[in-house]
Amino acid sequence: MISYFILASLAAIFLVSLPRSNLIMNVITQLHTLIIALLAGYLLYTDTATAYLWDSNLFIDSLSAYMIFISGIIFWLATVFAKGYNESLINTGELNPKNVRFFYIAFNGLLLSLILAFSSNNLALLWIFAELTTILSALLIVVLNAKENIIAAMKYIFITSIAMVFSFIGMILLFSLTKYGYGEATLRWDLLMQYAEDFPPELFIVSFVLLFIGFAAKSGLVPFHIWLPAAHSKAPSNVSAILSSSVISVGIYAIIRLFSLTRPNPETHDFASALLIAFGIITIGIAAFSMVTRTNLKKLIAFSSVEGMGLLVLAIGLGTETALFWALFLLGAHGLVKALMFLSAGIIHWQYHSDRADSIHSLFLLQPLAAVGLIMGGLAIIGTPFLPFFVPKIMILSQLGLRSIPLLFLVVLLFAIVASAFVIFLLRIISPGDDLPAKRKIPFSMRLPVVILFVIVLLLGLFFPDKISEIMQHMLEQLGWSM
Amino acid sequence: MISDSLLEGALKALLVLIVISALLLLTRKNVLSLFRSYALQSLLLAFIAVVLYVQERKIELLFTVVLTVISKVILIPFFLGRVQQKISIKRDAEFRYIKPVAAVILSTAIIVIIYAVFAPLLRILPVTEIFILGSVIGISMTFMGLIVCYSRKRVITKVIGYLTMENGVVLFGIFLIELPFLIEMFVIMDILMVVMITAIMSFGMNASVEEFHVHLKSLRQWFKEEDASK
Amino acid sequence: MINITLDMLFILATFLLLLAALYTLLFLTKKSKIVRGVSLSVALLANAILILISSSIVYSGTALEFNFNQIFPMMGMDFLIDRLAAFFILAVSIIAAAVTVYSFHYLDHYPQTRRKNIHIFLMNLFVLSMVYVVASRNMISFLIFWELMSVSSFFLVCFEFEKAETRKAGLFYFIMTQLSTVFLICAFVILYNETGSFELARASEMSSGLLSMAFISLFIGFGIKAGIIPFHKWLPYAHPAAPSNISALMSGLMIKVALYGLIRFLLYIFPATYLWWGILILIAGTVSAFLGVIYALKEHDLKRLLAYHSIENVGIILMGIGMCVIFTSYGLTALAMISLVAALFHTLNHGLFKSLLFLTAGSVISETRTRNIEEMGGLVKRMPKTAVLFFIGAVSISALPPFNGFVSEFLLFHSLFQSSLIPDPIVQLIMLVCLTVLALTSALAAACFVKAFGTVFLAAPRSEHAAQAKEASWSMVAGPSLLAALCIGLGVFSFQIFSWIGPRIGYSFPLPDMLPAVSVGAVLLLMIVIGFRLTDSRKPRVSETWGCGINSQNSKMEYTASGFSQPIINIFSFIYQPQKINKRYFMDIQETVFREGKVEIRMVRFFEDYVYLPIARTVQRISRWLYSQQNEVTLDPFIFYEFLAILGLILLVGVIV
Amino acid sequence: MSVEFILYCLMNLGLVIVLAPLFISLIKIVKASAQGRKGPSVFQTYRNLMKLFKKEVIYSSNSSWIMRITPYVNIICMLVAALFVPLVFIPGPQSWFGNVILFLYIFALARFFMALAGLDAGSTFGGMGSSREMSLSSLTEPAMILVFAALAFVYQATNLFDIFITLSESPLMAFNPSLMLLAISLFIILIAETARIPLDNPETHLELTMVHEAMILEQSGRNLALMEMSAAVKQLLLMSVLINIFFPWGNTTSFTIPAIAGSLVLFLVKCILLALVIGLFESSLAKMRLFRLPNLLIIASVLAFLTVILEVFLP
Repeated sequence: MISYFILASLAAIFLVSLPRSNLIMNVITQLHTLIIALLAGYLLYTDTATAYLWDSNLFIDSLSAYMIFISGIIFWLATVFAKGYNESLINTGELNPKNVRFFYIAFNGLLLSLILAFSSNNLALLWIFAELTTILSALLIVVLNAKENIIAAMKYIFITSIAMVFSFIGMILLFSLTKYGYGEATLRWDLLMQYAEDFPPELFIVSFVLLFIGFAAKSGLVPFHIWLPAAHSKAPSNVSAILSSSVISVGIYAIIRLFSLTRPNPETHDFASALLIAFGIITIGIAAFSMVTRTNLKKLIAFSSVEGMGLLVLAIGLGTETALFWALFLLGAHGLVKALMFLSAGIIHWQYHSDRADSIHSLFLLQPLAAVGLIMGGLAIIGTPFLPFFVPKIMILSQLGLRSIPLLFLVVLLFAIVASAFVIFLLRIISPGDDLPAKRKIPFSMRLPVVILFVIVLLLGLFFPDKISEIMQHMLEQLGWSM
Repeated sequence: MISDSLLEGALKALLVLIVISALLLLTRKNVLSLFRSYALQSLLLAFIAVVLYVQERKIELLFTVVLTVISKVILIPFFLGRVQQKISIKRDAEFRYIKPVAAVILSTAIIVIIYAVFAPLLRILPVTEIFILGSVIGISMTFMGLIVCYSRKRVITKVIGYLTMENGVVLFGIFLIELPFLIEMFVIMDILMVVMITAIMSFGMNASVEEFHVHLKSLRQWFKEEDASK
Repeated sequence: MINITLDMLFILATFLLLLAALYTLLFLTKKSKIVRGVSLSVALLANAILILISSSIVYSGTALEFNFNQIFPMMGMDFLIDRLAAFFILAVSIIAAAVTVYSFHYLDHYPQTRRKNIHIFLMNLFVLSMVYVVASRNMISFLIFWELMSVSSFFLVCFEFEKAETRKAGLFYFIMTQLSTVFLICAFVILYNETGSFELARASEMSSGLLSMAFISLFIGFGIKAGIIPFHKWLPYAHPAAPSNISALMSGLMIKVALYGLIRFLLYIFPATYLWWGILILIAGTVSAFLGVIYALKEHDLKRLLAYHSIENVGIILMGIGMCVIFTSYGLTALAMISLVAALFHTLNHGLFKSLLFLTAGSVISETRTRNIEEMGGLVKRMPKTAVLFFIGAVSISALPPFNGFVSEFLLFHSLFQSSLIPDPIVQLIMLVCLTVLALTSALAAACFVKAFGTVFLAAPRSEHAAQAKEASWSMVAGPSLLAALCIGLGVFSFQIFSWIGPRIGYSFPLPDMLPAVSVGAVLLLMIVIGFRLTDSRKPRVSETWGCGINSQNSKMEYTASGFSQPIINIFSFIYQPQKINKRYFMDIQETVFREGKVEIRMVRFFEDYVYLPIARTVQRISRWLYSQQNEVTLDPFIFYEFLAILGLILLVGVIV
Repeated sequence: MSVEFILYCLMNLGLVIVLAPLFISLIKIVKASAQGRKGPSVFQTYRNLMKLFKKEVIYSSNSSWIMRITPYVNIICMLVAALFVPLVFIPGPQSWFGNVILFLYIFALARFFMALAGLDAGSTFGGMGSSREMSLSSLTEPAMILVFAALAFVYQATNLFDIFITLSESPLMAFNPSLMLLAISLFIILIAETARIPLDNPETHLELTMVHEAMILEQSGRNLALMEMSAAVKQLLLMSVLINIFFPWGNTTSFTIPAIAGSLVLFLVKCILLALVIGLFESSLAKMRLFRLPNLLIIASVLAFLTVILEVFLP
């Protein structure tokens, strides 16, 4: 099964790297992403048991399929969006036409490395592919020729790579643990899950913390988050969408897997859970306060991604079945909502040639679709009922309440600050300005993804089919939260 | 056969040399000499691996030696040298947050701290004292590389810092356990990519980030956002 | 059998309301007024059905149960409408019906079609969410509809978002709403922790500390939404900014839904209530009532004045709730019931007359195009029907007999008079102080409405627009008329109504019978009028009266609203704290050449200046600081932080392990 | 509803209408003789009223229906309120009338209309009067409520009929010393509510002092007569509340002609004495500045509050 994924991706990369027109490259990428999404969706729908490939170094279980599925969808939508958006970037001179091919190669390559990361059965491979996603994302950021993009990419590469080095130390420790415990050294997830019970807790804690540092940086947790707003705000909007929804999920994915390793071992589990909760709350706090005075739309959304990651880590750290269930759901929902917001931001950029609040105004008059998309995304993020964040938030908060009421209060207060920050910003950009610029027509290819995401987000909030809950339960089972 | 104590002595000597090379990286101002120090450090790493091979006879260690020599002693310094020629930076004399002398003192402190934290933990594993020392020095080197990353201005120096961190990890790895060849291979490739890309980007940036900043200052509009906040 | 049909009917009614909402979305860009007309008619029908159902439940007391778990499986949508809920639904649907009628023509003077349609959509959604908040049986669905209510009302407040003032109001409202949700969630989670379920049912024993914590959170949470001082500050901003039909709904209903929540939790969920809670609520209520009216007196913005009166009346309702808790803790259940009924009845009454006032104020404002009462005047001749309706509202809110406002305040006075039955002298004295303040409040309210009615409607018009004002269209008279009729009916026939409903609840209420006094008055009036007609048949002459020596009076000579409230402001200057601000600007730095100067006298806005703004500024300062920390162009600081963080983590691990 | 009760109503109404103007003139006479003047005749107020009833009504062209209905509302309010205070005969416990709170709020209703009428014509004086009236009354009202709350505390009743019945059964209850404080409060309230010195000056039409007079400045003819009449009725009602609570002897509960005649005489005597006190009190004081008045009213409230404290802590 996995081989299909890899073959499709490799074929796409190959085809894109041959000299072709922009349109054909776009179509190939669309096909590629759609195939990936459909395959993963099929896997999810049929609940296929874990599949192994390549000496069991790669595998796909429900969690992997879920992550690939979400990434596939968002990559597809971002590709559709890219068709019109890239043209506009070329027109304004932000994108060099020579770089378009480079863009599509990196784009497809990023999806491939994400698939490999999500489906590696080996911590070391995950580490490597996670690093690869960093590099490819950095390339996608520098595809725009502004010097600022280079700085942003540098921040991204340095901060995450440095943290990943420490992760590697943790990995070596874990590796040696298995060797001395079981004779045969391994980093395979499935074997680690079996062995984890008997690891000496002290060393396990150390290796967990070191591993966590790397993946925390990858998912943009405070204090390793600083690359995230920089990179996400400088990248083209469709790239920001995939960065914010898929690429940072790699970190969370790894954290979920690592955390589920600690579960059989109470001492480690308690420590890990406290660590994650602490990081989650600090992240939410810093992100919330940082959002209040933001004047750059994409930075604002990026910070809300940081906040979302904080919430996810917090939920994972709580470690109860309910919390994890909703964290998994939230992981997907967060991706979709973020994609919606970044793509709307892309439309706004196309209209105003800027992401900054002081140049955006009269949004409702000029780009109602983008306004509605942003408002919808904002509403979803602040946890409005009938949108996908509401129930997960309440459930996670109720689990937090079981742990500590003051922390609960703190977190809810921080959420209120986040919500206010959104409203402050949105009210600013819909207000009338001095002069009304000409309304620019948005191409259909840019409108379609926003509409699709809008509908998905709305439906996901309104209806919660049993199938989804079944899939989530399945994932939990595979992670060791046996029912 | 070479006696164990001799090997142990050699290991100790190499470890001390490696620490010295890391300290050199913290203090040297000439960019070319930084590269040379890095190549030297990598070579020392290879020697350590050879010594360990002599001691333990594990074929994976030889792989490590070969990979290290090819990538870190030859390829990367050569590549960095090319980049340095193009951007024509000779010296990196500015330090931030910490002066070289203080950095040396801090590094010593870090070695002590890491020893205090890790040594008792590592003793859980069935390893000898020299291995523990090696691992501790490995982790400390990672931190020293990190210090290089934030205390030096030029991006090219930061890359050296990152590479030092990487060397630290390899040191830690070869003392504690050997990774499968494949993984090692991948990691090296990965690091090559990182180095290449950052180097190319720093090339794109022409100079240090700061000078860049000065250029950009003239384009006020880029920094409106900053002004608004003040 | 009858039960099944009732809940089907209820679902049908709410479904109709939803349909009415969605219908406008379907024809979003249609210019025709018919779209909104259809939607509003359907909503009116739905409200009528709701009135019937809820009044039958209030009368019979048989609860209604249903759920939507098939449609929304993970949300726990269970609903239960008992007598208390039905009472609130009754209030909601009556007022919503009147507002719906009013809205047929109210929006005509706004140009934006799409926005108007969205407005109607949101309005119906708003009413729907209020109905379901009250009907919720479970904290999750309570929260869902609570949030829906907040969000829809937030958008409604932002209707005229082009105005900076509206945006400010919207922001203020939104932040306070979020804060209210913060506290609610905390309280809900505390209860969930203790009981293990989100069900809104009587909780089993809880430790008193946690219980008090839950109470405090709930009190603050609901208090923010209800506009209790010191959490009131959003109210005088949001109500004026919103279109008047929305102000009517918000002031008449939404803040009542918050009070419903408080009552529901205090009396139906908490396993016990404590005396100090009652005292806290009573004092909070008294302070709100007093300061609300005090702030209202200085207002010249008609809708803001009404908004402050909402704070006052919420205070009065809270006093009733507080008395109820106090009496309950002494075991005086009959008195507790009277206080509770006083609170509930005042809730309904305030909803009626406040909506009436907001709606008529809306008519006036859309004619005169200003909210400043100093620019109105003389409207009693130009908008006679609106004037009469406003007058009825003014008399009711001033708690004058025989209108409904008096009846509920009477019940409250009565229960405060019973302080002699309480054994604790301190509590007695607190109650007496509250009694005095309540009397002061109602007298000041009367003064304030003399000012409001007098300045808006009486004497000669003070501006061009006021002089050319025309009577509002039929729907804008018909809607408020319904409310006005209820204001009179519930006042005059209060004794009869209560003696009819009392036995069904099992309590009797010591109301004075207003009917004999009214009929005696009517008979006497008839006698006097007939007597005059018989003795003197001359028609009264209309002419210029004495104008202090000036031939013809003009409107500049009239007594202004600020002049009217001046003595009271003077008497209570220790609360208003008028400040003189003297600003001078110079041409040069040495301050020798004077450019311009500004002197103003302003009242200290205590809560804004000393509570809200400092908090907001602190948040902003932290945010700015974080911003500047994170906005560096260079990499070094971030790698430095990373270094510190990692070293710190390793040290932490070393210490712990 | 018994015949007795109907007769009570008619009698109370009749007495109030007949006696009210009398005490207006009486106080004037007392004041005049205190100043060494002769003063008007006892029937002067009756004559004034008769003359006004014959005069034509003139409305300002600015004025509206408020101006037209206010005199009627006022007099009706006062007459309905008159049913709440048994002057000489108490027909037994009543549920229809007599509630203290309703009694006070009927006055408030009348005042509300009067203040609006002051604003109606748009003249500066009217507005000034309304403004002052509403400001002062907002302080009088809590004082009154407090006084009656204190009474409710003492007599455990909120109905004037019940209080009077309790008193007529055991008149010695009125000797409660703390009630003296209440009597003082009620007296101050009486002064305030009837627009007398030091709060107001009913004699003059001066800008500085006018409160009540300013409001009715625009009224004319029989409307003015109705307003004057209502003021007189209000004064009498408040006086009789004061008298019947603090000097309750003589009130009868039996409906026989001798008993009623006896109590009527006693009532007249008590009223005349009170009028004397009011007149002397007025003559001995100067008009206070407007913004010193709150202090006086606060004193009234404090005294009532003291009563309650005495009752609460020394039962």
